[in-house]
Amino acid sequence: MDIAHDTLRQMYERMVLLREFDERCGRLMQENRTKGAVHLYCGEEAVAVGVCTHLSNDDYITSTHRGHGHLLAKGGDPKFMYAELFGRSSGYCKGKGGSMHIADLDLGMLGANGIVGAGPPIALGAAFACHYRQDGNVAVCFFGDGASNEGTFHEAANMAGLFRVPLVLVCENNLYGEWTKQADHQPIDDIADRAASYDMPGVTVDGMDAFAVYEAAGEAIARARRGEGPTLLECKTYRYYDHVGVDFGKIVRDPDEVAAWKARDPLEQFPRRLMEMGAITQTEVDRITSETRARIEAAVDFAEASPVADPAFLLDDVYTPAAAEGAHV
Amino acid sequence: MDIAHDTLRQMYERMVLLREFDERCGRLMQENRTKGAVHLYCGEEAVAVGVCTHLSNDDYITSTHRGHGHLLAKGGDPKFMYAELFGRSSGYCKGKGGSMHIADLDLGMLGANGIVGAGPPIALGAAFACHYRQDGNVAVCFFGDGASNEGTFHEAANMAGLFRVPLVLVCENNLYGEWTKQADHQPIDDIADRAASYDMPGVTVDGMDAFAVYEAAGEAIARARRGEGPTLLECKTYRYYDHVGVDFGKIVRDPDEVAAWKARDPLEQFPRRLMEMGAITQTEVDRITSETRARIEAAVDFAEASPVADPAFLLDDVYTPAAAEGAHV
Amino acid sequence: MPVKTVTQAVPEALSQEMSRDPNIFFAGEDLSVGGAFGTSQGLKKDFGDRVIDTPISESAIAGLAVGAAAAGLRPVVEIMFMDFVGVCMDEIVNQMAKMKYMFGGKATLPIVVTTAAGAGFSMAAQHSQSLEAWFCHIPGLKVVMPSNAYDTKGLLISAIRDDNPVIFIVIKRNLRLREEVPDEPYAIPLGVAEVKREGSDVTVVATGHMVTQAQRAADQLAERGVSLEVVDPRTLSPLDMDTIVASVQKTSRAVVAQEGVQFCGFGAEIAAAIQEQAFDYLDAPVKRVGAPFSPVPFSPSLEEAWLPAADDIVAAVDEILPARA
Amino acid sequence: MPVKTVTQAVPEALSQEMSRDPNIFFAGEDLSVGGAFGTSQGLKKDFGDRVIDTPISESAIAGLAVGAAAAGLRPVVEIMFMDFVGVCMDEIVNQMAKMKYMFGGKATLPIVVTTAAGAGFSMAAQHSQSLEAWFCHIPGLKVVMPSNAYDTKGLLISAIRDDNPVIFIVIKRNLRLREEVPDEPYAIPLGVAEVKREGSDVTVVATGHMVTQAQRAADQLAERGVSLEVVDPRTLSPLDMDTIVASVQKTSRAVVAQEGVQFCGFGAEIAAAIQEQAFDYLDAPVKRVGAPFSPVPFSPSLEEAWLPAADDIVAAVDEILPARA
Ligand SMILES: Cc1ncc(C[n+]2csc(CCOP(=O)(O)OP(=O)(O)O)c2C)c(N)n1
Ligand SMILES: Cc1ncc(C[n+]2csc(CCOP(=O)(O)OP(=O)(O)O)c2C)c(N)n1
Ligand SMILES: [Mg+2]
Ligand SMILES: [Mg+2]
Repeated sequence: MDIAHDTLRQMYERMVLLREFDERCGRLMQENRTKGAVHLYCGEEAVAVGVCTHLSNDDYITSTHRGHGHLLAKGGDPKFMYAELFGRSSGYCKGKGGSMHIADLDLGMLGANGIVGAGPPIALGAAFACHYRQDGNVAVCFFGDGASNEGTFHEAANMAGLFRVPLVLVCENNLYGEWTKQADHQPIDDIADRAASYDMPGVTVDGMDAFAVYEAAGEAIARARRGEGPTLLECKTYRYYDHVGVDFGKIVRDPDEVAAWKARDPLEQFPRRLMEMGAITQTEVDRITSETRARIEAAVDFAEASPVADPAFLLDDVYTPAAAEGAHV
Repeated sequence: MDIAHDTLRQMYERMVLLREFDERCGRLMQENRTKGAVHLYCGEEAVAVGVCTHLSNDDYITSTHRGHGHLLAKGGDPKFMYAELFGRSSGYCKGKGGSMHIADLDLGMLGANGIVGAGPPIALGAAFACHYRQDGNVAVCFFGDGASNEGTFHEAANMAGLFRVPLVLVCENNLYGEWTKQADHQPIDDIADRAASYDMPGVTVDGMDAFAVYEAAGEAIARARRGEGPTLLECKTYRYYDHVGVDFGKIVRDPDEVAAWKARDPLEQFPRRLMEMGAITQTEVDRITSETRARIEAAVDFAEASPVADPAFLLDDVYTPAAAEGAHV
Repeated sequence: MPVKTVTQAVPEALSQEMSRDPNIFFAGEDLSVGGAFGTSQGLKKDFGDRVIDTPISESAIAGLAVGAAAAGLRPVVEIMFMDFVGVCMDEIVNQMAKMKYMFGGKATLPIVVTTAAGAGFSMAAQHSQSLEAWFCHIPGLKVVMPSNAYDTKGLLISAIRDDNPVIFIVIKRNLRLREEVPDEPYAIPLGVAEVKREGSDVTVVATGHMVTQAQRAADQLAERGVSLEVVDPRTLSPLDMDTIVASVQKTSRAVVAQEGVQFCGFGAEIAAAIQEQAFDYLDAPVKRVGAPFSPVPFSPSLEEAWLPAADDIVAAVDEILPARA
Repeated sequence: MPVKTVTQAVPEALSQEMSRDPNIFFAGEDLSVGGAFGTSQGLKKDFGDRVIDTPISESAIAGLAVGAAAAGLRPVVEIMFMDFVGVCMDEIVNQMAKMKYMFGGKATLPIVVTTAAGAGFSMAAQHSQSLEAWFCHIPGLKVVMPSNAYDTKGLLISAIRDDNPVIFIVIKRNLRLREEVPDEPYAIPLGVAEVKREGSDVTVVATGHMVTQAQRAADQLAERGVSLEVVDPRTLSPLDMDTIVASVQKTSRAVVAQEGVQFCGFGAEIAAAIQEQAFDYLDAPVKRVGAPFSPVPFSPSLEEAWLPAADDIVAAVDEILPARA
């Protein structure tokens, strides 16, 4: 696949943004400056970015508890994200959602989700809306290897295959659901094999390789846009930190396993290949890193300077108020 | 496969019992003598009998809303079944369950079930118990093509494949879920294809052919008893009456389709083959039919002569009373 | 005015709203053939692809509604029997009900979930429940339970026009109730109770089919000179306590009647709220009528004993009537 | 006596019961590493294959319990956060709770479902709920919610020994409460409330963490000469109304405090039942303290405002105290 160098550079920039954002999150947690459960995406950046580069704001994604990377890849602004994590009224969700529900519908991002497996049916619905309107838009559902054992995945995949809606089911197989290994939670190696049950293509790619993800996602999304139905795309990847937080329970994985995956760090292999291709220079890489870090710091500052969510608004946003009397009649 | 003639004759007897039982149910409903929702098994007898002939009372089955055939195949007594359908205290469930919850735990029959897809997790649990005790017993889960789209099937199949418990998932694919055709509820033809998702063998057989079912079920059950894990066995079959009742909503299927399936009626082809093999004579066939009909009439009489469930016992059986004080301590 | 049943009122409301707004679609099991209760009767013919038969996958059905609504459509989805909500509570309660709040208000989810509740047909423990209390406990949902055909049409139209998720509960025993129902569309506002019968001695707050039972009890008691006021909340959440409290202030006595299991049922909320808000007016405890603490039995003899009915309301009223000379 | 936390009491009870009865097994997500809340800490080492890590498949977990129990085992299964029950309500409510009744009594289902409820950790709308009212509404289930470490151990042992399905709810904010807890096994009977503090002016019926808050309120009010009696039902279903009514007969005033959303919450049942059973003793309406009608917000500032606390109990008590000279 021939990818424009501009696109590649933008992808790299995004990946750096995802990494720096969550690294900073980790430190904020360790400094006890943010509260609640935060699940870091570090290590998995090639997936969200490889996929979302194909999407516009009119396309939809659903995310998981590990959602920062998905929102950023879809164009999320770190300012409003940190503000959310700090529980500020300037946050994406006015401080009501936090990390596990971070969302921006204007970007087509239908929310991080605290319920494992909740995404597929919701993404099915968004894809159904695209199909209903025949507007050429698509929905992408990110979900984990663990989530692939929830009944919701199966129900949504079956319905998507049946209705041939423009849905791409992206399984982020990071080999663990919490602290349980894939081999201890399902008796198969490639989750993409489950596609056959729903008459859709199943594709497995190296999720550490942004090229591979970009290419496979591009095909699946184009297929969906053409009205040819859903695809199950499995990306084998790895999370660098603990399931929740940085080193939540000090439950450690095999250090050799961790090292082997880190050796293929997308944030290293991707720019290396871009440099080999002449798509980017070391100077640009350095600039991107330093500019991103500055942006992150500014975003954290913005967040901390924002007013804390005011209990006066606690009961707002539960319901949409009725339209003016008779508006519908 | 070489099957003892005795076994074959018993299978045929059982199949006649299933058929006559539900034909009589249909008439009782039409005469408005029984109440509630009753789902007739007529047409599908080769499945329940082909499978359950391999089971003893120490093996477990779970059933569906269409459960009479399963209970009879597992050894259920028509007397207590009709009594249940008539809401009598002498019924299997003292009139508390009715057709949709008919059960006899003494026979290892864990109940008909009003919730589509409820069976697989329960059967998983029973299979788990056999596995836990290593007692060589197995669990069989009967479920429909429609049920194969419920998330519970997927979750239970995954866990069964993972834990390698002695479970046989028997899909009674009668081509319809209520009035919706298989092609309109799932994008695949052979539900057995879903087995690959859970690392278990998937086998499709002609569910109108008791030999084929007996043989395939025998292999799956033997495999389970040997500790080699679960199997998904799909039996293509057909129900002769409406989804519920006899001609509930007068929603008719293509008459050619109905005729084509009835031409392969298990109650005709099976005895024909037995006669060809010399395993049974026409006289025996006639005797079986007339004896079964007499048994059915006697059972209906027993039921109608039994006392109606007494409201004095309405609140019994909600809880198991505490064991004698200190019994566990 | 034409007389229609509840079963007719539902597809009529749906049809008129679907004609008005192309963003409305209706999805559920076997809808093409009218659905299990006739709630989609005739709609497939008129609305084609906007009436969708789904696989038996309630989680995906409810989730489909959430995603489609978030993406701008106005889904109506059917969960055939209310008892089946157990398989899709997460989508309704954790997703549909909470998305707007969790997203700081940015989502608008105009969804109607229709479902049929109640016993009375020997359908046994898994096809007879009234689980409205579960949904009322969840902020973000509205819960509507009409008691007759006129209200069914008007409330369903309002539910569809509402920009929030609404659980719309039809009661199986009400399906054949018939009443004058205008042909043209009309909206009955959500959150407004109605006094179905005026009276002076005891207020009976009744929901769903218990409104019919309360009317029967009122007829019986009228013969003995006792006057019941029957209040039907119609919308259970948000609940119009003002109308209820005003009635109790007048009568000083109240009975709350629901079909579901009494313990932790919706009636507990009403009873608790009445005594909180009208304590000084009450001359007797607020009595509850509801089902006993068992699953719904199959046998007609047992089910009849299980079902709360007019007699139970009469008995409750008798318990709190002042002793007569 | 050794001092232990709630987090320690749970695996201790499990371990002692598992040693006693080989038919008990414990299944759930990530139990090998102690579970998300430490409720299985140390058990894998001692009980090997009897402690089972499951896939993330709550329907199958709960269904596994049903089938295994029907086949003669005594399952204990964990649904990590109470909020997740939405994905397995059918197995708990339609299967586990009803199988015995539907089968005319023939099934015995000795199952414990453990789960962690409650807010207070900025876990937001889907990891903070208290949904006990849902389960209490369902005949066939028992529901236990201990408020301290001593009760946790004794009640969990009883729950495991009970021959019925028991929903055993630990409250996240209670996990670190520490108390003297005997090393040897002991059983606290299900269905028996306890007066946690004797008093004479107002009865506070409090569940779960609200018992701690009620004690704080009692301390505060004691300084003003107001004496609270704190009653902890401990088992929510079956509910020991006798102890509650006896207390109210003494004090003539009652406040019911729960952490969950107030509307249609468990407190509504207690309030409704108190006024039904002790109407003539009441000098003031039964007041309820519970969470406001919104999902649980994430931001610590909002969550603190959302959470019912000692102050709310004090305010409720003040509302119903007789005016003082
Ligand atoms: C229904 C449900 N069950 C369990 C959990 C607890 N939980 C949160 S994340 C997680 C693991 C998810 O694993 P996976 O889907 O592989 O995603 P990953 O964390 O690896 O990105 C679990 C069990 C939950 N949030 N929701
Ligand atoms: C959870 C749930 N959804 C829907 C229903 C209503 N229902 C009862 S039987 C049935 C069709 C089941 O089809 P299938 O599994 O193929 O079994 P069959 O009736 O063909 O034997 C449906 C939709 C139900 N009982 N439970
Ligand atoms: Mg994972
Ligand atoms: Mg079928």
